Amino acid sequence: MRIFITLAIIILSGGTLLAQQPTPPTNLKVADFVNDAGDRLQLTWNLSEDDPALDGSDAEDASTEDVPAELDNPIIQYRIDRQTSGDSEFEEVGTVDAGIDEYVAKELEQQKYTFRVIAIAADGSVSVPSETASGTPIVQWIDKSKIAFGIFMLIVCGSVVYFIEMAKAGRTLNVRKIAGLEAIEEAVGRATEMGRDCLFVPGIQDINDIQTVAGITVLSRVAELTAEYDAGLDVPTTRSLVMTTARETVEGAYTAAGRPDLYNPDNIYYLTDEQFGFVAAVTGKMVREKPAACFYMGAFYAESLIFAETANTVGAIQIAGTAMPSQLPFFVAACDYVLIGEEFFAASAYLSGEPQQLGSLKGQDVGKFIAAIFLIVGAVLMTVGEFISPGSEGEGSGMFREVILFIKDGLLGN
Amino acid sequence: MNTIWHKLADLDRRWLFALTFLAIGIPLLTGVVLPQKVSPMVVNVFDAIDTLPEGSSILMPLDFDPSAEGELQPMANAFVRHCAEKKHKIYFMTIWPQGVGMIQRQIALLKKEYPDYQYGKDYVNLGYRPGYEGVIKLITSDLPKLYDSDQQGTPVSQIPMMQGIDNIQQLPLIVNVSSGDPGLKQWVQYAATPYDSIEIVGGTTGVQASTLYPYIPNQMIGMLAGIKPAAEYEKVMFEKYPEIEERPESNLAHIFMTSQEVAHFMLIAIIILGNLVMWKTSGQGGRS
Amino acid sequence: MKRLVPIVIASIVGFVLILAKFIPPIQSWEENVVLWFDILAVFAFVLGGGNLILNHLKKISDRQAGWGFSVITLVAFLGTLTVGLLKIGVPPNEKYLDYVWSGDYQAEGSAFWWVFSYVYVPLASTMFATLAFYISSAAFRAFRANNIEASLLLMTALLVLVAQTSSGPMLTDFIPDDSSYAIFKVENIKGMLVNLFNTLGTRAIMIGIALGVVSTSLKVLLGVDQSYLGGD
Amino acid sequence: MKQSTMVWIILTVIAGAYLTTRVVQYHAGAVYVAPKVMTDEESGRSVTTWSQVPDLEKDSPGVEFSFVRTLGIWVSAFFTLAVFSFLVGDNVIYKIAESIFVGASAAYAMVVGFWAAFMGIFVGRLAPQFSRNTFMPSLEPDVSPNWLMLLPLAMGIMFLWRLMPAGGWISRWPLAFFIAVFAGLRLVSHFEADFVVQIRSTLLPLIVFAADGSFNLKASLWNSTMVFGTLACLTYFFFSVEHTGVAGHISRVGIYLLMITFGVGFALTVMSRYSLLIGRMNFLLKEWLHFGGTV
Repeated sequence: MRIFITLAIIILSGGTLLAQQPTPPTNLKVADFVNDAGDRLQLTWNLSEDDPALDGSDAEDASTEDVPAELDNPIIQYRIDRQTSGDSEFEEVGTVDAGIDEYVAKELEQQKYTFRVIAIAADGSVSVPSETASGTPIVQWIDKSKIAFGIFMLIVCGSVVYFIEMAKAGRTLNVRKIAGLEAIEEAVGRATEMGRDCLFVPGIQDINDIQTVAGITVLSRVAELTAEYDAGLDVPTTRSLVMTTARETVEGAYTAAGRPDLYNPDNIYYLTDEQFGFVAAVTGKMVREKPAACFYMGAFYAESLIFAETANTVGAIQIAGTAMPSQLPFFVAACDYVLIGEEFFAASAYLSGEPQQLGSLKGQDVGKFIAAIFLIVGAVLMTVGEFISPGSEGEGSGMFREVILFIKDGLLGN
Repeated sequence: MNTIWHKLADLDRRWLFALTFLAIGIPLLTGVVLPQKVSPMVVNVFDAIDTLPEGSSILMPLDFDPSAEGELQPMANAFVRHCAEKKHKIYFMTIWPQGVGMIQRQIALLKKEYPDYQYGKDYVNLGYRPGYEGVIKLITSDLPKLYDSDQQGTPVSQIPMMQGIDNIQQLPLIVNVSSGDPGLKQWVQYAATPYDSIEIVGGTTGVQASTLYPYIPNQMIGMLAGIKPAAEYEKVMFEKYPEIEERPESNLAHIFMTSQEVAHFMLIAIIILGNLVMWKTSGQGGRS
Repeated sequence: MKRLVPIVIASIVGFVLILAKFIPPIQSWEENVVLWFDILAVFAFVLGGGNLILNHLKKISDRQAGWGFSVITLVAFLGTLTVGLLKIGVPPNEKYLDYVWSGDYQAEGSAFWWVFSYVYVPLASTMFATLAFYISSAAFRAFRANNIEASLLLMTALLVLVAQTSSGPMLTDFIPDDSSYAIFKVENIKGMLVNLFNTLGTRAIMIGIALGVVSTSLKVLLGVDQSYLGGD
Repeated sequence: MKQSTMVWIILTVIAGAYLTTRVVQYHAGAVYVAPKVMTDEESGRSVTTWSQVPDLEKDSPGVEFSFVRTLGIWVSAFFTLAVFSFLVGDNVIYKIAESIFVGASAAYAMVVGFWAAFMGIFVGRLAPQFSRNTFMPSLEPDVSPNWLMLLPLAMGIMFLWRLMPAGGWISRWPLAFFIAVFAGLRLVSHFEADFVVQIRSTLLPLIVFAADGSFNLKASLWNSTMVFGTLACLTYFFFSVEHTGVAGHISRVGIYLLMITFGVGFALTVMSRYSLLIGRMNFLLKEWLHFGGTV
């Protein structure tokens, strides 16, 4: 009888014995995943001894190229099993590749979960499970890692709001002239004299791009001018939503200028969503209708130069404003006036003529001032750091290093 | 006053167009190849893929369309060949609708040059999802939420290499090839910057490059900007994997680079000529 | 109602989404909203497409100059729309052959795919490629060293252009890599221009733009800038 | 006028003759396809799809010449040349191409939006059972409808309300909603990636030593230029200060540095632009005219 039982055990377990059951991962720990919505747990463990990643780190000096992996049956994966409290069964919830010693369990409720990890070898044999570990996800209502960032943002946003309020209260704020803005009126005037249209392109992005919104604000001012001068205005758009928004804006501007009779919604139209379909239609229009003034205000891509060169051949005055750094060189080279980056956003505030909008420019200056202070203080501190500890890339050592790291990773970290 | 300079000042720009046409077309027909000198950035990008252990998982978003093929196709080819040589698993995806066709070209290349590569095991085509950078934000924390099936509609539960992939933080490297927004910039902003575990290298057009340099090296390992670095990448790759050089069209960037060479010198000549015209006819110079 | 409500909506959702950055449990809202925008954009197509059709119909009925081209545009538009929406020639998904509508709308061999590959792609990429020509003409016309700013732009561009060729760097190959003059090698000058000067300029522009975006966004959220709402 | 017509006719005839020889000799533009038959084992239904094969395989069994796709290559070539013709001057051929382009690309964007966003996301989540039974059979069977999708539906209806005779102003509500959403999102993302991180990357020691204590001149100059250059460029963007006096001088340096930046940007872009043309030429020469073997 005993012989049979022994035989049976040998036969039954034979496969696994021959395949050398891999050693299990150890020291499984389950912790709350920090700064999340309370639906995740962080699992960590020590790798199985049969993990090739461990092998590599053991034999660091051996040239890995000639020596084949020493393991006959290396681990290829870890399987993670989960037991929901109350349930008796463990269920597989995920796998990670060998060499990885962590896993984030997701889409959990706020209750207790128990986990175990099993190593799987190349031939498919599995280890015995690791010891189990449990944890409960906790909701974090505030992401603590972002507090410093939040305060920083609050200061900059706060100063924008502060200056807007100050301007509303009637304080006069001095803001320097922005070259190119007077040119807008000049260009509309010239178009009127020549009896030709003004062409306004509010970029090629949808209304969800802030540059398009800023472009629409500039359009509002240009439309007021064309209404005053009774010049033609032509606004092709590449998005339906931009078309409807631009119509609202232009209608408002014509009403504000006291010429609602001149407003014609057909002049603000949708062409196509496709970038170059739009380019083909707009350049075709330029060549045939020869606008006297062209405004490009918004997000632009490759079309910048095609527009600028084509409009040039028909002798149009061109004024561009964009925050696309890659297109600025082309506008700078080929247009008469260009609003560079931040100037473009500033222009919309400047042109509105409303004092509270100018307040926002002061707020932006505070932001730049803070940036400048950071750059100067940072440079000085880090230079000191170099003297304290040469070759430390300015981080210094000891207490000093703590200060530098606080600025870099605390205040300016992500 | 009707000197040759004045005539040149009124030069019909169509002559310049014709010149450009010839400068690009003729070298392309001859197929001449010029030697390349490899820059350190290219080596960094190459090493990012090469030093990963064999069989690593690589996310390869191809966010460009046919209009950028002339510039990006050679480097996309090089990246795919390199990954296949290293037996990396490739996860293709795109946030550009037209990117789907670009992925198909790479799959055709894999089928032709690496017949052993199996769909679902060694590479997968996750296809296009709308939502601009929203897609990137979502898959950094939850991949299956958006990608519950591949391009063919096969549920990810039936694709072996998708097992255990919950988000792209689990993939050791992103290799992005992009020609605009949303593209490499958004991958850096929404994936590589907030998550320390996500490493990224990219291939992009020369245009995009200048706005992306500030992200290197803190937010991005490196990038190939345009045809020249792509040709250098080919050179590094040929040195390590000489068998690739034997295949037809594997030196596409080298071939294209010859046309670039001629075009650049033509442009330099045009600029100098334009300035000479200005000086010689000065008094009426400046922009007209 | 006409102005107040939209401004209140804008303030509330805008600030909630800013806060979402700091409050993990509501971060998922953002993902939904991004999806919703795409859905709204589809609704907006009704207006865009309607506008396109009306515009061209008007040109045709008025017999405006070039009305024949409006006919072509309309035919191309309606034709592409029909084959695309009806999935004409799209084979079903290979795993679900019984589901006639299951195929990918861009599947190879379908009518929509044909329009995409043989009409849209060549037109778009050729349009894009015409830039090469415009660069040449702009270089001749506009790249003139008539003041310090323009000269700087020009000299930098010329240097980088030379360095971007294969033979450019060979011009200074006679300078050994380890000599103290190595910084004058073409590729090193280019490296300095690209990595130092380009980086610092772009950084300043980016910092400025970030502030511009911050203040423009705030103006929208606070209702200071209402131009997108138009008149009453 | 007559002379130029003559020239054009002669050129067209020469080009036509040349193309004919390319077709006869090299099968210019020819595309070959191979079939793939898929059969459903349960219903016995079968469907054949065709995919393009390299020209080298054109004599393999089952491979056929595809008239539709060959026509496609010729149509592509026609459109490519039509767009290039605009460089010579506006003309009828270009106008035809432009009209087709505007119409087809507008429809293209709409079809993509319809299938990907409207059907794929909206209908797929609001009515999963219907979607599963019709166009998305791969959906998991037990998905329940996502009622949150009624919100974008409501906003879509509000948006389209402007087509009604009265109450069009209600369409501003969804517009305000989305403009605000993205204003909020962009505010944070720009502040983080373009403001904070850019400042962080510019925190550098002005004087650099190597680990052994020796002075590193190159790195010191580099860092100093980076820090002071960034400051100078930032000064240019200050709006509170007129560009006079010291601020004027610094902002002048700033604008010079910006011009260098633009010069670099220009040169880097030039490279891409020429590669685009290379891409098109490659199409004309290889895929269409079959020069130097095919792809």
